[in-house]
Amino acid sequence: MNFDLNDDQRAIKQTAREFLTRRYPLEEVRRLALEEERGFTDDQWRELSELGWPGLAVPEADGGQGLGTVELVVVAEELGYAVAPSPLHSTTSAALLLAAAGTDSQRERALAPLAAGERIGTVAVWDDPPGRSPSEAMLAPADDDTLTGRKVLVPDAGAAEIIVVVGAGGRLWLIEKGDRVEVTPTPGLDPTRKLYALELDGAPADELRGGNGQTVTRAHAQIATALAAESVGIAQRAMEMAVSYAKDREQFDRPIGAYQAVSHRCAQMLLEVEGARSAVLHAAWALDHDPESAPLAAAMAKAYASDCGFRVTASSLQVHGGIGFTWEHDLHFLLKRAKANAHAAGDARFHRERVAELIGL
Amino acid sequence: MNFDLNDDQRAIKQTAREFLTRRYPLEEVRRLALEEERGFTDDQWRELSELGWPGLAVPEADGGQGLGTVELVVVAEELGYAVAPSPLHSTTSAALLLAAAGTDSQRERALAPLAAGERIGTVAVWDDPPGRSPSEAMLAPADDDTLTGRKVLVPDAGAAEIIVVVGAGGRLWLIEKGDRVEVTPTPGLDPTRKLYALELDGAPADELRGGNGQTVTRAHAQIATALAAESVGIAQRAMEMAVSYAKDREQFDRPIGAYQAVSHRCAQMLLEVEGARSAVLHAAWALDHDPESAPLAAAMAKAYASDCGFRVTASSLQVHGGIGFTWEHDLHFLLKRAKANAHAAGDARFHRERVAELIGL
Amino acid sequence: MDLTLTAEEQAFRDELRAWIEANHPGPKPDSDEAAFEFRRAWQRTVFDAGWAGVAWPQEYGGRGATLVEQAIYGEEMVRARAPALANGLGLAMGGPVVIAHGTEEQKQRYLGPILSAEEIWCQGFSEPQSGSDLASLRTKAVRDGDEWVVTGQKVWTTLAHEAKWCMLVARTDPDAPKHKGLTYFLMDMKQPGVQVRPLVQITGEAEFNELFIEEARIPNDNIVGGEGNGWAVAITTLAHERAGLALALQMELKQLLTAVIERAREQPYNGSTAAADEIIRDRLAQLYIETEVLRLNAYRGLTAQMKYGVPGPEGSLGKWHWAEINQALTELATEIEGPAAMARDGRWTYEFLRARANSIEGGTTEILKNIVAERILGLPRMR
Amino acid sequence: MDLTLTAEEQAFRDELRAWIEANHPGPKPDSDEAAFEFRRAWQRTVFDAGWAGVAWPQEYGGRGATLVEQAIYGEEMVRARAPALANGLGLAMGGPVVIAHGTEEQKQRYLGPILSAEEIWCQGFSEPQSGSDLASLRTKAVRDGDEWVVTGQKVWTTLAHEAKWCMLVARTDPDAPKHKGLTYFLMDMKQPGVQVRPLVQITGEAEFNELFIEEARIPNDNIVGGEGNGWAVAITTLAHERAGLALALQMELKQLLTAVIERAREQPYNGSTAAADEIIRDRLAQLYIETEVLRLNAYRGLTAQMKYGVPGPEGSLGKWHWAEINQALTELATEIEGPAAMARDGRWTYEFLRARANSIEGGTTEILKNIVAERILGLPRMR
Repeated sequence: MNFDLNDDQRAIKQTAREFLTRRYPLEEVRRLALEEERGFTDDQWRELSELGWPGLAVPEADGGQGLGTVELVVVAEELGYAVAPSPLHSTTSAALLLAAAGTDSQRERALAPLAAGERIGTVAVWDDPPGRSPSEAMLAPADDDTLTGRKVLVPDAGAAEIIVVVGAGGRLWLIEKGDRVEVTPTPGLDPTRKLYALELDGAPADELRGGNGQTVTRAHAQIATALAAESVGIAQRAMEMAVSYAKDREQFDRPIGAYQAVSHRCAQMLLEVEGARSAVLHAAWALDHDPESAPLAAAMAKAYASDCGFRVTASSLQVHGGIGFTWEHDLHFLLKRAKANAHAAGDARFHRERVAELIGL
Repeated sequence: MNFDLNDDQRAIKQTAREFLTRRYPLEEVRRLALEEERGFTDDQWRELSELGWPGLAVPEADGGQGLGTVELVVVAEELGYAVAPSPLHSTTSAALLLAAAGTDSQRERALAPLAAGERIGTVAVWDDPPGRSPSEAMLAPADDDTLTGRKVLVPDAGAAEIIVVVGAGGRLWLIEKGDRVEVTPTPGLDPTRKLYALELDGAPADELRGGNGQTVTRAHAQIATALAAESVGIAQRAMEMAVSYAKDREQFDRPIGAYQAVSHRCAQMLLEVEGARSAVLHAAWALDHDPESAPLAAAMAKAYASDCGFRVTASSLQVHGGIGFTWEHDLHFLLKRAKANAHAAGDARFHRERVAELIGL
Repeated sequence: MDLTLTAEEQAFRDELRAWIEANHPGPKPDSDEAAFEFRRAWQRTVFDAGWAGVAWPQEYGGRGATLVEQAIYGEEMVRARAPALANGLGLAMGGPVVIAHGTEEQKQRYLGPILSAEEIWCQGFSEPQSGSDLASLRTKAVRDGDEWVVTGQKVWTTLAHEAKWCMLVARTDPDAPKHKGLTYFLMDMKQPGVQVRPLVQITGEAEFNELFIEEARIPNDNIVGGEGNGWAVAITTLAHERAGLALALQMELKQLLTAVIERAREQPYNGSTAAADEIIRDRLAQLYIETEVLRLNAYRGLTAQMKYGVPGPEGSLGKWHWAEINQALTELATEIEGPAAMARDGRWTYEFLRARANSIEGGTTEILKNIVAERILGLPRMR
Repeated sequence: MDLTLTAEEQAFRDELRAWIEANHPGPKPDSDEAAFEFRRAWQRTVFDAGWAGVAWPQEYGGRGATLVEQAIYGEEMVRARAPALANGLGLAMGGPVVIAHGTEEQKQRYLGPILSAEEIWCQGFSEPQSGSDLASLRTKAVRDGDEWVVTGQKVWTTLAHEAKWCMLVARTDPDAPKHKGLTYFLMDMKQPGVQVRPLVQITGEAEFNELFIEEARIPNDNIVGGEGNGWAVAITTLAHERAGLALALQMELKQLLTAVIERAREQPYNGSTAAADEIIRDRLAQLYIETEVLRLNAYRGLTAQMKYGVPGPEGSLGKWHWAEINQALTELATEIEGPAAMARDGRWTYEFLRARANSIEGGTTEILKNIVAERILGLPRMR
């Protein structure tokens, strides 16, 4: 038993950290979030694609790197740590569902270009109005295999050309952006991941029929776990910022970190961040190696990391005091991403309900 | 508007504090709890009766003092503060229900002796097994107006001669202890209030038919509010003990109360104790003067004071460290009474559900 | 104990309620600037009718009402969703401080224009390096004949761009111990030495400003409470802020709570409504109780203040308790929204973000707990 | 990363599991004294089969197993609901300390009887005035030829009445600074100078004892780690305690959790069962998650310890996290019980009371948070 990254995984982590630190300093994050319409540049996407990240967990046969969920969450945590705005998670999500349920021709047509970073993808989960949980989607196709209806809160849909649509009963369709699909931006809580509404007006929909319930469930669990990993990175960053501020900032002639009201708050952050990281790593490993325990592990990871992400970033804001509440400070990008992540792919309560079911409550 | 005790109420409070401090020092509480079978002595009961406490809130026409619920909670808080073991709350509870629903003859036969302290009373709420809430009792009489069944967790039933039994649909019966009623002690969490099981084997039951839904609801609310007041007193005492210990106990060369981990904990106690006291006083006043808002006010008071009582006593134990966990320290009497009170007369969740209903959720 | 209003209090309430109903100016305009002018006009109307500064002495233009009547005033204004008065800080802090510490000349000069909103007030206490530790402030004032020359930086200054007067605490004696060398000034904001820069918050709004003070000049007559006495005067200001706050905040909170409850009744949730969901129901009920407890504590504090002249211990807990409830309530609101909370256009995402500052603004929760522990419970200072 | 057991680890587990199944002594007797003798006999059986001190070096009678195998050992014992070994403190703390700091003679003398439970060990660290602040302890030892004469009082001493040896820290140099003048002794409990008095807890049980030491005598040879070096040796003891604790505690917690879940499935609740109630369901799911997180953190810490020789940061959080979960779980259990929790005869009222000590015993949560903040996060000491 070895509950630690192996050398390859460590190397991936280090590369990601170095690359992201260089390319996504917080000034650049701010610029992308506030000034770039899609939240990223073509050059940035090309670089990410050259690193092989869009196809990281896609099978080699489909043009991906064929790595596992552990490698996926290693990169996702670093992306969270950098709060890097990028359509990577959206593209990965579409690719994972295609890999899980695409037919050979769908894989060739849509998955391979996603894995290569040639095209950007996303997944449209939420109806309008969105229900409580990602499994409440009601959209269903017409007899002529077209989709008509509205999907909301779709990340990166402005840039995405390949969209996997989730509908009633968990059915999945592949659509490509065209004239039967209207995309409108939605002002989002989290400016580092752009949201859109999709108006489908008889859009040709190609159902994904290549998988089964189990493969699709696994892909959803991978998506949720990757998002949880992002939140771990976000929380880690927010904690580091709090600790560093607590060491520097003096009030009443001593660093505020010398007061238990602050230092115990920071200790609590560590407890939650390390816990969330353990839960995410465990879920990722189970998704790769222990299919039986994987659904429970993933639900636990997303539930715990959702709460952790929000609580740690909010707690870091409290440590920062007034300055943490200002737009000019970078902390709010972390807080907003963490809060948005907490709601995406099923919130903590939804995943706790999954846990309750799975442990037979 | 005057949200403070008036002079008479202040005098009652002061008398109660002085009397209870003299008669119920913690050594005596311990002796009564651990050595007296019924938890009190005849002399003690006589003294309480001479103060007029059993009939405090009973109408003068029924031999009581005709005072209000505010006066009742003033005394109840002091009894809590003293953790005085006494059948007073049980007797008062029976008296309040008799006053609310007794016929003239029942009042004369049972209420007057209770009010005078000539007899001890109690209320049997819980079936065996007890449901979640005090309104789930299912006991119903036979055709010949006798009751057969088992009631559990009945306080002070060892000493009580007059027992008000709660049954299906909230119906109430007056029974007197006799050979059709077998009383067995139950080891209780809280040694300062003795619990018993009642085996009713065709006990002659005299239904209370003199009131209506409203008067009975009000009496139950008075009972819950009085119990909430007790918990306020308990929490107040536990807080004072914590604060005093935090000032005296030194670790790492300073009083532990100089550490925020301790001082902020104590501040939190104050917030909850003062809040619970406000809620109880408000409920008591509403029960006397504003029948429309009284049910909501009482539910809020019992919910908040239940949580406050447990949390503050538990928090005080943490401040005390190891010594607070020993039998020889008196704190556990407070903790146990607070926890038992939290469950009696409907727990916090039950009363929050009442609040939800009453505010139209 | 008597929680009903006296006949006088009822008469006061009825008269005020009728007046508001007859004079309510309707909803405020959308743009920030127009909204401010709207609120200024509203305050003028309130003032002309004799309802501004309800509890101020009549000789200075107030109504001489009791604290309970003042509370009724607040309740009624919130109840009718009347606009806030434009000169909030002048009314809540500036006026009371001048009444408590000002000279007769100062009272004559300043109080009237506060009430009529002719002159808006702002507060210059916090500095970038002095948040909770106010006494460490660095803005300095140097005497120059009949004037003082002030240089420094202030932050979290509400309405600075509209304000005529700033309640400014500055260091006049750099050699005195921290708390001793401070002086409380009224600084004219309309002078070249004062630059105002909006401070944008995480909500995207700019409620506050930074103040850059470069050799601004203040006449010696504008000192309140005497040279070197700034700490004591500032503490009075803060005491007035917190005493008034507990009541005002609970009223706003109650409105927010009502809105969340309404929202929960409408929001579809697992096949029913959010209000029917056991968990949301239980949490909302608890927040309802907490809000009531906050209100009751505030009124108990009021009674104590009327009886003993000083606010009781209950008052000091209000700000902290309010922050806790408001943060929990806005979090719950986003959970009721569900995934839609990811969008920025709804009310609740805004309220959620705004509430993050509650435990910081007007005294951090940590400082308030220190105050409760040390001043009410008598626990030793953490030094 | 690989969370499966290696072939060796599996073999270890299978062999152990089979052995336990074949040798499980059944339920323990009710009376305290009989239960202890039962556990002593069980340890003897375990020892004879070579399973005692799994991770101790083979030369001292251990099995030389890895830390993972030791964890498997713990999991399997709890899984099979095997009785606890009688000499818990000797195995978890006494042995490791002698191995780390003892002389070769001491190792030869003490380790064997620990493993066989022939000699039971207890711990004499805490004193009435020295709880969290261990270095302030007052028990003093004065040199007298080849012996030391010890006088003082110790508290929270588990198994003192059964113990042969006490790990005693006493002040040998009253003039040295607090942390310097301490020495770590092995004190023979069977002598007239040592009086043991049971310390009854709020549960009514007496798990612990007070030790009254009046001129007890200890040979100089019984010093571990050298005179004046007691603080460092004591810290080693506590580190061993906490490292082993995180794993052991999560295993017991898991069993308790399972019992609460079973209880919730049976308990009638608002017309269905407690397990179907949304609030209880959600809280139980959360506690399940927390318990898993505790377990995963413990295993991550184990990997770090095997790889880097020292426990990772995760390990230090375990005790505190466990206390929090266990207290929340036992509280929830009483809520599931409902009014029946007012009676003392049920299991849950006992568990609820017992759990109150979790955040105090073996290091208060406050001290553990200090340690995490200072030693892991590098925040300044609160001095």
